[in-house]
Amino acid sequence: CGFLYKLDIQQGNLLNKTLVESLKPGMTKRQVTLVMGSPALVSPFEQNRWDYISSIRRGRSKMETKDLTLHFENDALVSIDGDYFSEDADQLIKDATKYKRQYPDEKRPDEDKKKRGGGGDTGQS
Amino acid sequence: LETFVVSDIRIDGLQRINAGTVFSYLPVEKGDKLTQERASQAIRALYKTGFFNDVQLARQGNILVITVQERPAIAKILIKGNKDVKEEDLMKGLKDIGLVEGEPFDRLQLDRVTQELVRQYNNRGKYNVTIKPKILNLDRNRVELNINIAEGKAAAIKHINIVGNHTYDDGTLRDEFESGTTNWTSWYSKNDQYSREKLSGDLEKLNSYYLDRGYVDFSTDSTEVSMSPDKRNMYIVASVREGEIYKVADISLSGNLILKEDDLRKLIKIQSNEIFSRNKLEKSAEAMTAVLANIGYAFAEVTPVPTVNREKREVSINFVIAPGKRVYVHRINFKGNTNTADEVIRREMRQLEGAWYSQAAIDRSKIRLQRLGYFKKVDITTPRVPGTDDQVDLNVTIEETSSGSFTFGLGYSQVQKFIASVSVSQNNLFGSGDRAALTVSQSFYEKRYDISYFNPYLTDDGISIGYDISLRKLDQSEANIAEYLSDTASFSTYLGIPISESDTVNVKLGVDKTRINTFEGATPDEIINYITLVNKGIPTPLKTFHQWNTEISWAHDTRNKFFNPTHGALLQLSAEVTLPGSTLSYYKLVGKYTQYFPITDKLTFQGSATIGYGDGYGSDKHNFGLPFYENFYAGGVADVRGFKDNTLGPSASPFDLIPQYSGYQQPLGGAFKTVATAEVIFPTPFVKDDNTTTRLSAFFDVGNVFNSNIAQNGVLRTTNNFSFSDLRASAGLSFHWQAPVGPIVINLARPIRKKPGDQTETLQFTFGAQN
Amino acid sequence: CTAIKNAFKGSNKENIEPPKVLTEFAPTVTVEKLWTTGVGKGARKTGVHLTPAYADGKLYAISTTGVLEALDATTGRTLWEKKDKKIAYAAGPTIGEGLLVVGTLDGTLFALNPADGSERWHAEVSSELISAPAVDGGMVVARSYDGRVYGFDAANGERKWIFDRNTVPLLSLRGNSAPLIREGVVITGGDNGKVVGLRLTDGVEVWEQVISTGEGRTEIERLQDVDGILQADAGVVYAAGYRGQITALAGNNGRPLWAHDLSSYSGVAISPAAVFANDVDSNIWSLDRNNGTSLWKQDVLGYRWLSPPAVQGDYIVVGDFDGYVHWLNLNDGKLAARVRLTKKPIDSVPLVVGNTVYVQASNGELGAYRIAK
Amino acid sequence: CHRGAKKEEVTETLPVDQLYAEGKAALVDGNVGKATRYYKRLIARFPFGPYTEQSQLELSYAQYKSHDDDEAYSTLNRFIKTYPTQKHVDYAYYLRGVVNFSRQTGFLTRYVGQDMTQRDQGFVNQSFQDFSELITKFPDSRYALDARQRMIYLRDNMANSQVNVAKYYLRRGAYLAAANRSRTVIENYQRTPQAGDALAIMVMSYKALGEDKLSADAERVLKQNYPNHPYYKGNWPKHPPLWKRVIPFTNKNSTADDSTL
Repeated sequence: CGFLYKLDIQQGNLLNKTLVESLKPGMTKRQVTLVMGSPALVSPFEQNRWDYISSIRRGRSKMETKDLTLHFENDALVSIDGDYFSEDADQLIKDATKYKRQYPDEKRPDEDKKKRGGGGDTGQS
Repeated sequence: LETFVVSDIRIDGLQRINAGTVFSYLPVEKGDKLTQERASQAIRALYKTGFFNDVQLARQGNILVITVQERPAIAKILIKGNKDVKEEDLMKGLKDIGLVEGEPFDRLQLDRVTQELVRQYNNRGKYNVTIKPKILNLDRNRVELNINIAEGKAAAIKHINIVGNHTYDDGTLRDEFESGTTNWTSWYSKNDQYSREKLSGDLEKLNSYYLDRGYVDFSTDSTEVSMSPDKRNMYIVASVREGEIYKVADISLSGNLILKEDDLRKLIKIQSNEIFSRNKLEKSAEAMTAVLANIGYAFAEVTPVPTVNREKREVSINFVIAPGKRVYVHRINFKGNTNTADEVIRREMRQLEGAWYSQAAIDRSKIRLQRLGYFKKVDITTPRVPGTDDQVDLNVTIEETSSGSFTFGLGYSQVQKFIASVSVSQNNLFGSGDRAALTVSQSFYEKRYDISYFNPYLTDDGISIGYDISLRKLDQSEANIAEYLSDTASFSTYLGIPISESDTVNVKLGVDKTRINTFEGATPDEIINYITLVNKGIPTPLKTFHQWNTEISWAHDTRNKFFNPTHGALLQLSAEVTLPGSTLSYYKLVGKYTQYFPITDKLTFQGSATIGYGDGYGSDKHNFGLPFYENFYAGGVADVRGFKDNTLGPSASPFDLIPQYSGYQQPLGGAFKTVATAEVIFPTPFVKDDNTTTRLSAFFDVGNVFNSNIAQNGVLRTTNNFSFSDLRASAGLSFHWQAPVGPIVINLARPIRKKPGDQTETLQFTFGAQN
Repeated sequence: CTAIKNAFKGSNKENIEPPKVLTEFAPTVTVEKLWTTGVGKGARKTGVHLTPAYADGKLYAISTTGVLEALDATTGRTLWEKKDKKIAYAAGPTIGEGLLVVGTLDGTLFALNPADGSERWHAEVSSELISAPAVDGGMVVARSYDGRVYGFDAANGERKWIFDRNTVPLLSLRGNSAPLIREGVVITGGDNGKVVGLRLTDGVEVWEQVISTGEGRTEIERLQDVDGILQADAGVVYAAGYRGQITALAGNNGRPLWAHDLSSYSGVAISPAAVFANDVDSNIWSLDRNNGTSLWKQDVLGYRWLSPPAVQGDYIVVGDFDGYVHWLNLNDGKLAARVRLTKKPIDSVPLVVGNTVYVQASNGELGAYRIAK
Repeated sequence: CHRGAKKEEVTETLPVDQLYAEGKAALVDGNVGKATRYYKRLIARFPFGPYTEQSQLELSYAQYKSHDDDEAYSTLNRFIKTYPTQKHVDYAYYLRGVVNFSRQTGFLTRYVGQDMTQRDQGFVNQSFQDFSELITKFPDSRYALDARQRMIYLRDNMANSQVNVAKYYLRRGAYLAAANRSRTVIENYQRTPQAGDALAIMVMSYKALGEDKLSADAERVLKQNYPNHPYYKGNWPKHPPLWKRVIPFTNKNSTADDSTL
């Protein structure tokens, strides 16, 4: 029915335009990870193909998927093809406020003066 | 011991430990060449086992002879004289150091224990403590350990003095301090017990008190802690330098902003040429970090960097924003769910695996898990995934409460007097997340049989479905309502459809049959006439009403906690209307709005208003206004407190012909109800559970029930129309306790605005029964 | 006639030695009570020791409840008084250079006109002032609670110098040693177990001598304050420290002449031939002034938390926790007389003028007694 | 002295052999509380000798029987450290595994058939490691065979819990999460039936993400290893239809019941 609330299903990487443009063939896997972060999908059957895939289905609208595929040959980047969602600040804010009206003075329950470190008790690796 | 080839190994002095064990730890075997270096290795290995006080290596021909002296085993540990530190904690402390009955005893450990105990007592302000351990040697190489403790009394803080504070006097500065001088509450609050942590915490508060009011140069030069020679009184002196008040010059943002600058600037809580306040800086930085964490930058850090201009007494601030990498959630693991299924928890999570990290979604998930009502504690930690710098796991640790309740036996409620009831209810049936309840209850005036079932997740998107079958035989008069018997049987089923994160719409379809029988001379004429009117003028003591009804209700719930929330609101609107084919056609509208907001971090304000309105509709063949058995009532434990249940509002005309009934009033209820309450909730004294199970509040209630529609000589008339002067009011204290046996509510109420003839009650309570 | 009250009924719960019970004895000297009066409410709970000051027939006394009084020494009648609840007098008073100098708990040093108490000047210091300032050679020297020693010009209160290398450990005993001025050198004890000599004119350190070496694992075992009364006579300084030694030092270069192992928190008194001090267990010791050998030890007042002793003629005067004033014979320490001033502890040193002694208790009760010849 | 201790505590005076016999008898007829007390006093009073070793072992069994799992676990660890070469030490390793193994099959699983793969897996991993230590140290111990059986059951348990989550995410449309969960199953539990499910889920997830090539690779592997996987019969993984879920009391909330093979 028309007005049923559907949870946003978001998966995979959200990339930043300048970072993607700084990718150059010949980079090693280590360098790519430094620039782009870890790939969302690496198939167990193809180690040399990294997919920076991202899918988003907001509420009742259809799911869109974009995939930036990187191919390596003996640890050197060979080809980059496909498309990606680039980070759009306003959209991010809109998605987040769905869950949380910002109560200014309410401290997040498990947050105290601990180092941010993802809020986890095990510190930075 | 020059090197030689070991032909055989012999071990002397063994008692408890058998040779096999020693061989298994010994790094030397038969046939090895024993060098000096290997020998010392062997000795070290044997000492490491912790079994031996002494290990000697000797050579007889080519035989290696190891003489060992076993450490005595501890036969018994006795501790006397400990009051502050409980026995189990002491035993556990000893266990951690290795002093356990049956284990080998090491003298060195004993000194460490005594030292540790003295340090523990000093930390509690007991400086006159003396600890005397005694070791008794028993036979068979065993020892008995006696630890005698003389604790002495804790030193009390007698004098705290802050020197150099000209603008704010000692009193204001010290009221947030945890340490304080002895006063009448000290026996409980222990505020006069000195501890270094408490003091450093207090000095930090002093520091931020000044920094929050513009004193950028404020500094605590020195703090002296001293004690009287008899070690029973403590004196604390702190000397401070206030410095000047500074204003904020310009505010700039730098680093990788991610969001637009003016979005971030909206979060800054301090403006130029306002008085400098570190607290506002921190709050602004926290707000920005929170927004960045909400959109995936879990390790974002925002640091306000002040540059002080001493001449102009100004500080310009640059917020350096370091968002770090965008972070993704790798795995979501649940711990502690021995009864609840994984999916029941996972479906509440708003954060998905493989998605980017959203602190907002995580906080929302936590509230949803708490709202399920069958978890005592929900903790979420987000440790990094080793080997990556942009992935975290989400570990959700829950503590399950006994989600079911099996109450059998006696409940007592003001309304229903003694209730013998058997009720089995499970709000997490076998961990599947479904709610099921069976109630068979027999009370002074009511027989009730209900079965209800609710599945919150009929579909994965959270459409819920519920069923309710109940049979109720009710003698209304015992419930202080007019004198008649009602016998209802009803069945209803409803669907809950979430339309947003905090809004749900419920559609209910129900059928029920209500049989009313009245007693001439006891049931008020208004009711008897009404029934005769409905029965087309033929008076009858017995009347059955059939109806089909549907109800649409909308719930908007943004409360931040399940029990005792401090934020958010709960709005419930419902409209019930009977469908054609029912004996009477009427509709009932009910609206309830409750708003919570914190006054201080200890006090919460809760204001709520309820409005109910019902009336007949359609052709007058079925339209007899709102039937009396569907009337609203007011007054009672959970309504306008301080008045007997259901007694507010219009009542039947008294029977002057039957003397003993003369003063007796029979409330009829009404078709229009308005109730409003204002409550301030404060922490329950002497209870250390920070309001997770108890709730104490001061309340002010106002409300009443109006336009009761009655039949007089064949014609329908509504009496007691709404008027402000008829509103009743009361004030008092209310105590809620989620006891293991069930919710207990105790009200102490004093009616403020009442009219003669109102039946009031100062003490009202219910326990063990949902009233 | 003196009722004996054992105040420490619960002392074993306190895990402290119970005070010795006073026994009857025939007094060997008659003590005449001249007068008693109350000065404000004394030190209340601030742990400060208040002793009056005497100058040409007048006594000056203070109380931390904001009272400064001048009394006639012979009759105890109040001549004039200053009352202000907000000023917590705690240090002094000291008479000298025509000034009546007194310090307060919020770090203000007042120089007043002894005749009527009107203010000449006042100065600020960085922490509490709880030990009597010293006035001599045109200078007023005050010691603040954070260990600093200040030198002010007596004429106008202008600050001349500060000595601030007097470190204060994390935990110390309540109380500071009052500075002495002898031959242009300021002598004062620190909470760090040292006695230090400073030049009066510019506060430069002349000498420094360690009296007690506080070693130990816990803060309690490391307490080493030199808080008690110092004495200086004929170029020799006598000082005592907690968990330390009673030491005689040469006034000019601080070289130790002799030292005797005795832990005391209340300080020393001297007579022409001997040095007197009471140890932490309230036993009274008498040592020979030349070589520090002990002459006698009197433990009849054991664990009664005695005040610092004072020498009055041939007798030692000392107060105890129960408000009793005891006189002991100088040569053999025998009890000579006993009088009860009040029920509250007497913890500050009695003031001896001629053959009269003025004793101030912690609740502000002030009594004058004379030994009949 | 106060009257309470008039009857001298019998465990203080009994000689060692009688103390052991009484304790053993209590254990045999199920009085684990008495057995635990007797064994503890024996160990404290006679810290060495043949009886002590035996009673340490039986003490841990008594504690296990009285569901005092943490206590039993630490007693066993202490036994293994003190008597590493004792002839029954393999039993100690075995009992250590059983303590955690039985911890997770609580009361509800037996009577209500709660699917434990849906519950907290903390003790499952610990029990698995304890059993594997037994098998590596004492391959031919008489408990090795039973330990291996239990390990297989535990492995199956662990794999199932991963597959359940993968199925849930597949159903909700979080295809990347489903694919990643299946990947853990394929990498850690190769030859288990669940690996088949994981492969099938991976095929479906990749296809839903529009990764036809990857999906085809996965299908090829699935075809080779699990030719008759229900995936090929269509409508997999089966999820109770709406009309069935409407009936109250039927929802077990575990997708395990339609597990394959």
